[in-house]
Amino acid sequence: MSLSDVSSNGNSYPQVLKVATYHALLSSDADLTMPVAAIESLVRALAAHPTSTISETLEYLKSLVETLTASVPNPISLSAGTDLFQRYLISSLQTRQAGSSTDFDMLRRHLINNARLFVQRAKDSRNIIAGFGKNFVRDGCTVLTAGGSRVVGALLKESASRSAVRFRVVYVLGQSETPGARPEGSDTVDALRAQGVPVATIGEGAVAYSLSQVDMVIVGAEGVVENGGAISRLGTYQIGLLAKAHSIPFYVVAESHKFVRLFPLGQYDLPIEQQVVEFKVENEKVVDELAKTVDLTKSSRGKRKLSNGPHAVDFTPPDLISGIITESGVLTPSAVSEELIKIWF
Amino acid sequence: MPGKGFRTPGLESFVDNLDEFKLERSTEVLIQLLARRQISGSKNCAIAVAGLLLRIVQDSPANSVQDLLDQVSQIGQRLIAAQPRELAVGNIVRRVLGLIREVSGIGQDDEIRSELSSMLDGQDGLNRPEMLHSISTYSPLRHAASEFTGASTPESPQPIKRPNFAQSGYSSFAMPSTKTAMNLFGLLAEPSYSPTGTPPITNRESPALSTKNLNIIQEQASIKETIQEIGDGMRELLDEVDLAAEQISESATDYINSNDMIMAQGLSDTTHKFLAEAARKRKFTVFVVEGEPNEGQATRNMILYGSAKSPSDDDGQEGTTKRLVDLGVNVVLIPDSAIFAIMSTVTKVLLAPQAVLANGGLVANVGTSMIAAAAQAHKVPVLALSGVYKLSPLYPLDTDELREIGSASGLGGSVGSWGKVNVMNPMWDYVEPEKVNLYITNLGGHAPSYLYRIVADHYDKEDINLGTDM
Amino acid sequence: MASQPTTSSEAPPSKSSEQSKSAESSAPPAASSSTAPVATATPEAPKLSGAELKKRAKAEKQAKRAAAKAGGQGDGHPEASQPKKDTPQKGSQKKGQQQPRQSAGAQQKGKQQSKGQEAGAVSQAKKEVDIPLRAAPKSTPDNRVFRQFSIYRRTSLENINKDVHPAVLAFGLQLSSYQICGSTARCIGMLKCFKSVIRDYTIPPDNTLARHFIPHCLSAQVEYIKSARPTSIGMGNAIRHLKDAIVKVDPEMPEADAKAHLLEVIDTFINERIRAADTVIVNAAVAKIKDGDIILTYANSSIIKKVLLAAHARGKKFITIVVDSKPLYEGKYLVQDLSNAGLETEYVLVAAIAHVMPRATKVLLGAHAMMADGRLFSRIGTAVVGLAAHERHIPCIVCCESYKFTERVYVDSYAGNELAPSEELLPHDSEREAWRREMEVKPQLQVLNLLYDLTPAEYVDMIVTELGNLPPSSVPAILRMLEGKAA
Amino acid sequence: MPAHSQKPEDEHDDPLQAVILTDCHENRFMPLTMQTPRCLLNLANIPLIDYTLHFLASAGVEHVYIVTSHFHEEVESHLETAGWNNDNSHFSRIECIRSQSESVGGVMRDLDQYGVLKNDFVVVYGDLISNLPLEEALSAHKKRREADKDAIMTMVLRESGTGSDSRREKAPVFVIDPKNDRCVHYEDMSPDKKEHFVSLDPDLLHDHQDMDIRADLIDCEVDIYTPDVLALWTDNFDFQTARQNFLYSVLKDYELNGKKIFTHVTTDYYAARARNLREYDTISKAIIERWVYPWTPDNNLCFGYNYQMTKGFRYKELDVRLARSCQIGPKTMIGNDTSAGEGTVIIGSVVGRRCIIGNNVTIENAYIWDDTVIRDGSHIKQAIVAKGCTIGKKCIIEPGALIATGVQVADNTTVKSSSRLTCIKRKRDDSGDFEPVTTDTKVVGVGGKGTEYSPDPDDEDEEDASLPHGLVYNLSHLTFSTESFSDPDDSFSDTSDIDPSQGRRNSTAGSIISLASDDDTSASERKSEIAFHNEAVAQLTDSLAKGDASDNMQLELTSLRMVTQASEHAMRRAIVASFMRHISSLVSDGTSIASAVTSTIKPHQALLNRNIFDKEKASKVDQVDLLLLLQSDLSKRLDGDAILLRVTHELVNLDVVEAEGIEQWWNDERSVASKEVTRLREKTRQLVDYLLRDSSEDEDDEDEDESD
Repeated sequence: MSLSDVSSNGNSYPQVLKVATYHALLSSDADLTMPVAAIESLVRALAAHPTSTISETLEYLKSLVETLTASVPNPISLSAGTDLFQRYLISSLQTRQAGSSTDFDMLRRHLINNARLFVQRAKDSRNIIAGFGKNFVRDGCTVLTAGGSRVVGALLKESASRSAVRFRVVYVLGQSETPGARPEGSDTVDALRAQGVPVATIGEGAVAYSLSQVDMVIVGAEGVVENGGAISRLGTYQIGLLAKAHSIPFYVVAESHKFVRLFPLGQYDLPIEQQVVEFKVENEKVVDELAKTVDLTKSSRGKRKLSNGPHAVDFTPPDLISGIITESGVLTPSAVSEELIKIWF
Repeated sequence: MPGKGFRTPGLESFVDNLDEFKLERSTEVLIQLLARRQISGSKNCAIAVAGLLLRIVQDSPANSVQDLLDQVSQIGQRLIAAQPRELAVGNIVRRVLGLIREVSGIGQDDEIRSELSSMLDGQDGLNRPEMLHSISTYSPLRHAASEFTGASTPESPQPIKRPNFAQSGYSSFAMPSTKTAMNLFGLLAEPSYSPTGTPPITNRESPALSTKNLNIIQEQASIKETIQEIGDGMRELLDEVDLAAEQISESATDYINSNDMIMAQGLSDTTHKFLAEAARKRKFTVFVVEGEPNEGQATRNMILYGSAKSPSDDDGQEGTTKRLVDLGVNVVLIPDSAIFAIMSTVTKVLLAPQAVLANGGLVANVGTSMIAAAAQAHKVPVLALSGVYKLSPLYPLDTDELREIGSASGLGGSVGSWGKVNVMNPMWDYVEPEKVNLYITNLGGHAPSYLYRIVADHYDKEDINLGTDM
Repeated sequence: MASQPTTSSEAPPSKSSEQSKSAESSAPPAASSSTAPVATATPEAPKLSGAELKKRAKAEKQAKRAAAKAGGQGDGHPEASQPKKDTPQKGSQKKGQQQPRQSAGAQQKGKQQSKGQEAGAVSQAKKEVDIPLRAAPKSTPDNRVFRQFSIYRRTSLENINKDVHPAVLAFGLQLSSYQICGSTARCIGMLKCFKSVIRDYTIPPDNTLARHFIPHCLSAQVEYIKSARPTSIGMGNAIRHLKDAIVKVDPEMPEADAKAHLLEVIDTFINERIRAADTVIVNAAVAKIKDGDIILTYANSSIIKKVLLAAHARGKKFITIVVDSKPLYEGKYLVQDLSNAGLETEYVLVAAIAHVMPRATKVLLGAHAMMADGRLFSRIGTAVVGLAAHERHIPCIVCCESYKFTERVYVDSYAGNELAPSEELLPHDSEREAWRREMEVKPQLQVLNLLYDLTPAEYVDMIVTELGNLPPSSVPAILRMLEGKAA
Repeated sequence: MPAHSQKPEDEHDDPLQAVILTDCHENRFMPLTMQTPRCLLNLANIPLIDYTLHFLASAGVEHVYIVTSHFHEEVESHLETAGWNNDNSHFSRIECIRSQSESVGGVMRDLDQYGVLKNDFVVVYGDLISNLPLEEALSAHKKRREADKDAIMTMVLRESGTGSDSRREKAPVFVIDPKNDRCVHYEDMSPDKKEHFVSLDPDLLHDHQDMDIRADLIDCEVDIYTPDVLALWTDNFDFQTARQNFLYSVLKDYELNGKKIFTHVTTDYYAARARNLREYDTISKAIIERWVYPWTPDNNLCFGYNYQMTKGFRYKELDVRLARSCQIGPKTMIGNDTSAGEGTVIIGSVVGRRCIIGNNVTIENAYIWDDTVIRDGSHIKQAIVAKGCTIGKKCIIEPGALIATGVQVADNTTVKSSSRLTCIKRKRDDSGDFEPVTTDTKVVGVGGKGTEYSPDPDDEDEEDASLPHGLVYNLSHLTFSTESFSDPDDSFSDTSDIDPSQGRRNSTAGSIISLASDDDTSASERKSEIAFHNEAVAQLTDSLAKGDASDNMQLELTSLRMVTQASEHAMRRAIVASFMRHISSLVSDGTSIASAVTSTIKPHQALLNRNIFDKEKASKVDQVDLLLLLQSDLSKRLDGDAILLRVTHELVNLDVVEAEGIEQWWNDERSVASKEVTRLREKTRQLVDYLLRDSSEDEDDEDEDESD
């Protein structure tokens, strides 16, 4: 499709701008999470957009969000951000004497002025998590983790910084998709080793084998969904299953702004369509979906195709999760839904 | 004989002396009693602590609720330190703090928060803007304005001892309540009080300040009756602790049917009342697991005399409670080893936790986890009877640290007779949430997964990290 | 109140002994005849009734055993059981008074009657294998537990069959006092006694060993041993083995040779099925112990002790955690012996299993018997240990000589279990006294002291036998093999 | 104890009082106790006296009087700092009484003078560590007191398990009337005493139907006194010690004073006194292993401590800095602000506060007190390093060494085992204050500070030679087989071929020494052998006395044997020992040797036969062995030679031993191994010759295949 019909109100310039902004932001700042990037780009767009009335703004935002989600292969965690933003607008408008324009301007100004602050907060919340999440790592224990989650990385580094605690890490490294590139998480491994933490790196195949010497599993998540389950890098689900089988605690670490209003019933009930399981017969070549998804023009509304690339995710059901570590403490999966419910109702 | 004899210090002596000793002395004494385990058992601890705190509140010189809070939380932390594994102590302290906030409506007083957060920023690298945001669950007046009242300058009084998680077996448990709902928004909230110190928006600030000042004024005015009110609240709390067992037992008949085969882990006061109540309408059998080495004697006495003490050391006034056998219950005493053998005939298992944790797990006398496991293996429902005061807002990070390890001489023989053998006598067990089917509290029955909610309703977020380190 | 058990007990015996396992025709009359006087005797003198009850109980037991035995060898049974039926009757009269002084905690005259009653009540109760509806109001389901087994423990040498050999007498006492404990020790001990019995036995003129020995001599010993403590499965197998041999003895064979042959048979059984088996098992099991292992074991199994000591002797570095429990606290002996041998040991009670199991790397268990479906029948508490190990995926190894295998299959721990006197659970004499008094007046108060429990096959990962290491599932296969050998 | 029965006030009407004796004259801990009284030494990083005070506090004591002498000020200032005597403490009164007297007796008389102790009170020592509840004892005492004015005193005793630790140096024997717990006789039996018997006043025997004679009681000298006791002390001004003098004689002349003394025996609680270094060691271990719960480090009873326990009895305070590669072994305790470097290993040790431990240091079963510095690569094993010491690089502190406050050991120095270093000594003048010593570089190395401690001459005499000093020493000279109580001369028959100290060590296992030696299995086997032997001999002797059937004896024996897996040799030794003992006792009662022998052997030939398995074999090892055992056993006994003759003769008659057996024995060089055994067998010669002349044998196998 062409850019022009992306937005409802014809004015396409900001769209491109802000979609670009989004990617720019992501690439510019390594530890910026998708939801926050989304929020920030929304804010910027808002700033650029001289809307006056509330309804108009909301309308406009909606369209922005759509474009944005349309623009990325895997919009799950992104949508967490955008949803949050929209809900915040609405709810805070409601709490005020609704409609009074001064209030609205106030709010708008607040948002615009503090764009950086939000980002800052997001990063802070990661530190907070690291700050007390580290208490899960006890002296002499062995932690198994997987994927390139920055929160988990931060958490482990934080723990490593405490002399009182000596622990070991088993790091599950998937094979890197693009040959040559190091699998995600390698830098965390290096960082930990640099801090003197003994780290073992194993392939995804060796998880079950190594579990018997592991005391706990800590993984990150792209999104935490309504039933308390987690959507995370492909392979997390199986680790969860194995941990359960060995009755080893399985913790998911996620900032609360990654809570998504989503209720997947299973692996294939995610808003994205992944070609993880691909049946082939000889000399039938699979099109490299990944290449396509990256450029916008190819992408269609609704479900996006996504092959077993770095973005492939799976869904870990709540019954496998012992606790979700957020910046405001440990939540049982059951508590998550309440959280989300509160935002939306 | 003890009548005119000397009496070993304990709950009774403490309560008796509470009124005549100086407050400081009572505190010291209580701390020692807790440390020496001369007051033990969640109920006794709860009563003792509540008693002391009540006294503190009553004759506190505090001329502001804030002072009161500080005073209570300081003493509270020392009490917790004295017996960190007895979670009931901490629970009561937190309940009281929460109560004070509720009554005084100081729930959204920013000083505490800013001070608290500042301490958190400062020392733990934790800063949680959203915390400043949170409204006490107790706060009756949840006016939206509160959400904007920002702390201009945190004038922090004496720093509260920093929650040093490194050693603590616990971590705070999130309070999924309106406040955490807000903290999802924390990201986007008004920046006025953010550590990054973006200049606050002026015309937002003024009303906030005014409201705040207002608060303080009316505080000082009303401090006396506030304290009065708090006192009443605490008496209610005491009653709750006292009556928990009865209240729980009221629902007994909903859970126990005729010809049930119950397995009970020991015969705690609560369990006993529960079964006794059920026995009035139903005819059933209870297998009482003895609970050697630590609980055996008490259990046997409970069966035989209806009181944990044998009449000999209870000078003559046994039978205060009616024994189960007299109520027509079939009581079968079994040793711990027989659990698995018996379980195949058991229809329900009753546990009596020392403490219940926010994740739905529980801490109880040693052997409980074995029973729970056996029950699970036989698909027998496991019910845990627990007063709400046993319900702690803490999340078990390291289950080993929840466990009290007692003296090996409980296993008989003296040091020498064991030679080089390492003899261990753990006294408590931790039972994972998934092994418990139902919690029966004085509020009714709850699934383990729902306990977080009850925690949220009973504790104020500020108090959760209170001295968990010691 | 006190006479309650007796009154409710007229009917049961006859019907019970009908469906008492291998009962055959001759038993019931014997039993009921012996009970007849009791029924009348009971009301006026509770003291008597106690004694009477015991007597009847005993008589029945003997009748039943006679029956059971009859299965074993053809005729000659009636006259065998005849004398036995009345010896106890006069005897147990005395026994009423006798009992108290024998019982573990020294007790005074005051208790006699009640004492007798308790034993009586139980032994009478145990006859009702099913719960007759009639009894339902009085007896709630759990009584089933008690009705099944004999709690009868001979603690004295009063009024026993005159044929019982002195060696066997002494042995019996050691059994009932747990001085000889553990299925292997018991089995060897028994066989040794039998040897002296055989030695001192002379075939009466115009009779053959094959026909005379079992009914007139051996059975008396077996009865007595059983009366001291129910025989273990291993002992049962051993006895059967011996009986087979005896029956096979050629009538023509001169007495000396025959006896020599039997002694030989016994020796080979001890040496091959037990001693040699043990050494094989020990080697196999030791091979499974690696340096740095933390071995967890329960109670005190002779074979496990051998394994651990051997492993230590061969220089393996490992820690042993001994888990123990009421009523016998056997683990204390094990842990002491191990620690004396220089092993690093830890000791906890079974309640604390959740604390120690996570550290363990292997679980070693001894066996009382292996059921045909691969379940492990062993000291009470073993099941919990097995469960805990299973929960944490810690390999659970059972060491068991094949002579303890049995075709029998139980589904729960009640079947075939042994109920020990409840006093053994109570620490002090004073407390025992209090409970005993209480339990008389309150039948709904009970103390259950089972000695064994049944561990599900899935909790066991490996069984080490002299025939190799096998999964529980192939126990029946072994049984077949053994049958094959025997035949 | 229930409250309702009692108004709080009466606690103030008659408060429970207690006296703590902090004995001043103390050499066993020298030089550690030069400047600090023993009661202030740290045990598991807490001053001893605090345990005692907590013990009293938990018992509900309200007034405490601490009797001090030289170290009055130190004790007082400690009470100050530890907050015992501020007005919030549990004791409504706590007071230090200075007493010049050197003996308990003196102190008691002073107390009587002082006259503060109006009602019953508890007397303990300042080094008591115990968690036993006094309540029962107190109320029992009270009861008796009301019933009988003369029930003046109750001693609280603890039952030791077999081979308990706190029992090494003293073996008090209490004779107790089980009916009313009254103690009717006391005798102090120290193991080094040669005569091991209690002499009872015959009158006791008809005054009391049954009496327990107990040597298994650990006496921590926790007593409940009535004021009369003080009076009694004053009356008998010559009494010095509380037990040997006071208790012993008060009981002895009961007729005169009519005072009754009672005992209260507790089973499963802990009570011990740190009287010497080895007890210090065992108690520390006991505390770490939580025997004294709730007196455990992580209960932080004393103010200002914050220990946490992790798996394997590892205790750390909040602020302990450990390098990543540093290993903390089990049963270890480390105080605040202590840091340990890379590659350092600390096992089974107690390390105080503010210590600095370098890299690659090994500390094993040692006690490092506060503020000590240990430089890289040093090894410390089973030693005590007191406050503020410095151990240089690559030093080796050998087991048993004692390094007193302030000593500095230079690099690469080896401190010899059981040497005691100090850097101060008492001034020659009697001012009692101290002066620095001249450093002996041979001991502490060049650049070190301190020298070997030499006990002051005026202390020498008070040193009890038999008492051990160091942490490590050979216990053998202190040990006595349980049997030797009943019958001294038999203790030889064990020692003859087994060194009991070997066995003993295991029973003292847990003490430092055992760690050193226990790993060799030989020791443990011997241990079990001894165990078997003593057990068996005991069993057999009394069944002999009772005249049991030999069948039962055999069964007893075999069952016993199944437990201990004793060798056949051991069986025989047991039999021989018991038989011979029986015989000689008969003989000493005046029976003729001949009849004594026959009466003993004949009924039990079966038993003997069952333990001889070589009837068929050509070489009669077992028989020879039996005879040799006889020989060696009898060589210790009165006219053993005559008995030997009789016995051999009897044995041959009964065909227990065959002629070949005798022959082989006779020709066995072991039978002439030593002079007296040779002498012993002379009498038997003619018998042998006679036998060898006509070796007519008749077959008989008696129950032979009883063998296993």
